[in-house]
Amino acid sequence: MLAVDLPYWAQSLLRVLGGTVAVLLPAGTIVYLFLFKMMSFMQSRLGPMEAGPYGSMQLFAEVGKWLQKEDLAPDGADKRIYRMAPLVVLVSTFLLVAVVPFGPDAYFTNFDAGVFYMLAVSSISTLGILMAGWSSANKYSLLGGLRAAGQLIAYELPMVLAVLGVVIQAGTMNLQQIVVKQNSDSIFGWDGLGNPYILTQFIGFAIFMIAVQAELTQTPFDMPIAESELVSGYMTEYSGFRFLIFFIAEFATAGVFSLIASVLFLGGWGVPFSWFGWDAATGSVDNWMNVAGPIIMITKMMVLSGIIMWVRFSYPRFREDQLQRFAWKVLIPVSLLNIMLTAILKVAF
Amino acid sequence: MTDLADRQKLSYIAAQAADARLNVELETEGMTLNIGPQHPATHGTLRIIVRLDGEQVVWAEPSAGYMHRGYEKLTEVRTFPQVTALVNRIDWLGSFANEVPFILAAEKLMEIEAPPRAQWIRTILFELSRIANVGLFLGDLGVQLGAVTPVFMAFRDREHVLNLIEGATGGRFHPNFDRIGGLKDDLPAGWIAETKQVMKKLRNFCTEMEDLLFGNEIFQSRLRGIGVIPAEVAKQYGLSGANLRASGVDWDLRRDQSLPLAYDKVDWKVWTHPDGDSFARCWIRLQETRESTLIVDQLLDTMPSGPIMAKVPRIIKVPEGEAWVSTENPLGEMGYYVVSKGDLGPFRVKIRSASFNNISIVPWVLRGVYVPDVISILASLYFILGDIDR
Amino acid sequence: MSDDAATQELAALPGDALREGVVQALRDALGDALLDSLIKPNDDVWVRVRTDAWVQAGHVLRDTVGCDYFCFLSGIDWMPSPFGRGEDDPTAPAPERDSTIKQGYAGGDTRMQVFARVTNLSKHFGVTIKADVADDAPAIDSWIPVYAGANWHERECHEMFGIGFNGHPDLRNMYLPTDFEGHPLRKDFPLLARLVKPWPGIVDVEPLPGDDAEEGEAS
Amino acid sequence: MAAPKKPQVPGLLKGLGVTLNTMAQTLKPRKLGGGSATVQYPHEKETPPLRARGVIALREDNCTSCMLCARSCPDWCIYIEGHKELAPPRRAGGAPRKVNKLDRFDIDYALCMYCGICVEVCPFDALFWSPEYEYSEPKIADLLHDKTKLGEWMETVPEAPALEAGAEKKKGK
Repeated sequence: MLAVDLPYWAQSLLRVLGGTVAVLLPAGTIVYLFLFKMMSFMQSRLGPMEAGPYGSMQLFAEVGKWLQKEDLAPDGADKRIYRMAPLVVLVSTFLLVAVVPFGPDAYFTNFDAGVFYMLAVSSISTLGILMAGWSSANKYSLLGGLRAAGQLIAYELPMVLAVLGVVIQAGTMNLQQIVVKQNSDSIFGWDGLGNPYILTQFIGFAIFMIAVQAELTQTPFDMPIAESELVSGYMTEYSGFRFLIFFIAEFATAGVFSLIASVLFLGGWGVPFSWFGWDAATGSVDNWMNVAGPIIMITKMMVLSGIIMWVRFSYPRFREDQLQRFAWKVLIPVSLLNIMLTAILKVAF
Repeated sequence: MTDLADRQKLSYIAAQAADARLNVELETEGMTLNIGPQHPATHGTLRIIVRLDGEQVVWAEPSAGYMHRGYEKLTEVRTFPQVTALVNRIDWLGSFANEVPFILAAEKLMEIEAPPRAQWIRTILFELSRIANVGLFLGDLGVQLGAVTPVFMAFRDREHVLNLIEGATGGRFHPNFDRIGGLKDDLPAGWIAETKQVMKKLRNFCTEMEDLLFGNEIFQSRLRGIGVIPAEVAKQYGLSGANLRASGVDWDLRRDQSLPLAYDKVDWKVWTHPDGDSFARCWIRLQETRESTLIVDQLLDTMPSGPIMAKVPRIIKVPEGEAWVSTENPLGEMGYYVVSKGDLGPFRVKIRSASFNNISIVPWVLRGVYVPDVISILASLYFILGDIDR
Repeated sequence: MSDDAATQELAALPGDALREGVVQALRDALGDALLDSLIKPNDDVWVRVRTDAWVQAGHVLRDTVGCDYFCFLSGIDWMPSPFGRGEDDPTAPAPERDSTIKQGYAGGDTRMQVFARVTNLSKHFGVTIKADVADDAPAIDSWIPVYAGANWHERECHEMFGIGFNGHPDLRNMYLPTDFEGHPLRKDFPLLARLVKPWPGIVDVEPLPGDDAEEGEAS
Repeated sequence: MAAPKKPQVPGLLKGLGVTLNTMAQTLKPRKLGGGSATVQYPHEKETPPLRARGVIALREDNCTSCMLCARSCPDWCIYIEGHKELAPPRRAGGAPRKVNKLDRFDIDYALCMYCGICVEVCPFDALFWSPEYEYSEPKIADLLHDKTKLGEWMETVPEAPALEAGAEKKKGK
């Protein structure tokens, strides 16, 4: 359906470039806009102002600094594992972005088990974090790694269950289909807004966002990092570009999860199809949506990751046992209830 | 409130007991963790050696002395005015408050008393240093618990107080403004009006902290029922200040002794809390900061006019004798036991600093808690390294 | 809501009768182990007990007198410092220094003493209690059974004065390195910072040529 | 004033409100009473109060090298050397006076703890506090400043501020 037919190699190249941009651009924007600026404003200061206008080049300065630093590994570390760990974390991010649809034709892959794939791939980062914590030969890192493993696995579950509600309602596990469904459905016959699942699946959305917060190890769920207790936990021993990779992965994953949340709950790249008279069944979406879609997605992602960061800057952190209790005793039962409710309503209507 | 705290305490204890049982069954090996000397939670160089079973502390021992400056020895080679410049470095966040008990002890030995205006200004500056100190505590508390924003707000509003202290004394951190017999100088013009403005900002800051931290459910669940110190234990270990009052002991040296300071001229209240847990300690400090702003406001309104210096000889020789004066400093009871032999300088000064006692309870209170609680309990006990090591 | 337990009325500040009561209670319990006492009107009370009655005196203070708040414990070396303040002119002959040992309030017989302070929080008064420690082997019983908080204070006193505390579980150094030699707060321990550098206050004004009788304006 | 048992708004939302408020306050233009609490240091500077103890300035002519400051310094960081000189008499026809002339007046700011005792004891008004604070050095040894440097700082010494109402009239500096 693309306007021009590209040879396979060009498509591959485009995909790789697009994937890199889709990971790095949100990461950079989130770091600059939220970590540097919003956080500073919330703390009555201006943040970086020297590098570039309003400090906009600060990130490049930081990356340059990190690249110059020596790549250290502790003496007792399991060096091969230690060096691999950050890459594993970053790989998970890249794999995640592969299923995110940015427009009617602007996607990297489009397959039917998209939701399933996304949930499976997102837990690869747990492995990387555990590897980093274990191989660092540092007690703080070990504690951080173990905390991370426990936490990420605990919060995987409410995330899966929250997404399940969406899957039931949409009747598909294809992310592209979910987007189309949200934009072409109607709320009680009124299709002016489509049917973004944030309205019908609000509980699911809330649980998903809480789980995302935990998966990203952002405050109030940042015990694996916990700089005031564990001195950055599993990242303690890393320096130079390996630390940079962790850093990128943290914020890139925040961006990708925001993208996924906007796909699942906010209608993704689409605008309500009724506005332009598109037909979901035949897929007669105008081609310009391939350009507008990514912009819409990025906007939605910014809002969501802004909220993630806002919460991060405002809250203190939980204790490990409180966090586990919260996951198992509150989030999972609530999300199970949500699934039941969705299923009943789905059958009823 | 108490039933909530009780419930949390009980579930916490039950969880700990369950963990302990499991660990005995599994015969897990312990791990020794050095928290510090360079660690963000020790704001300074305190080292805490903890023996861990999983994340649970089996045994903990603070190891101080990384910053020992030997002030008690240094005072012996200095004259009385020189000692004043030295002692305000003990608790560097509330430095003016460190000078006052020493000066009062010397005045007691010389049997002179500062004129009323000097007493008023002393009291005001004393309370300002309390606000500067405890205000930073409130922000730092957030950092220890993982909230990054409060500390910047604390620094922002503490800056106003430091500016006031600097405006009056010339020193932001180390005023060295107190003299035997009075003060170095009177207040500069416009200071009173500015102080009133700042006190309003500080009350606003307290409200902000209440909203941002103390009302936060996560914050409460982290602190309530954690690190409970019963009153008897607190007294045995000589805990003082907010730590003691949080255990329900109604004891405040500003009220409970007669010193030539202006505390008995104002209407204020000593806050106590029955729980004795970390939350109580932090909560008391918040209330006291607000109370301090009110004290300062009242004192500014009633400031008498007159001289600020009593008649003292040009070269100060303190008569032979011994004197003990302690005051309610930001961290707790800070006292000097001054022995003079009629010389230019003191013969021996025993510095009783609050943090030394407050931290000596750490091995007792840290047993059986989790690693994150180590940090929150330490933060709530509130110590300044210079005040431990002197 | 018990959070804001209100302040009670200002408790009456202590009178000297209360302090006399303290001395009396100690005398009743200890007999002649109470060696000396001093009450400064409207100020404070000092008592000195025999070395072997130190722990017993602590119990009396805590249980009978009601001073259950432990304030501090420390030592004092009554020997005048042989070094002065380090403000001597190295070119001039060393000044004569009085080296007679003269103890402070409540007297004493030895060079070093241990003293502590405990407070009665309900009646608002404190007691300073002293005890001599022998010159040759300074040691005294530990106060930990009476006041648990004495632990760190005794460790500090041990390393700073070399006073032993019998029954203390853990007399490690608190501040100093483990293999540090000497006891810094003893008066015969020199403060090197003041000895290695000449005092800059020594008058260094060159007189006019041919005017060598001139003294500096030092006074 | 006590923390309410059941807050009307959940504390979590209130916390978000506080940070949002602060952000709005920071983004508000300076003119409207907003702005950040920080200043961009090398571009704009805060003026320290008049009494700020920034650096000690020396008026060399007033110094009689009486050594009082060097003696009262707790850190022993003032080094003075001088020599005697004949100065023209004050009144016409009088005998020439013997005055102490300063050869060296060094303050080691690496040792100085800014207590101000020297300024206070100086009987001849030769030492002053200046709020100047930008004199950091890359090497610690360079912090030993001599009398020319100390003399240059005399320009930055402000007039003593007026006193608050109710203060006793004071003579001297």
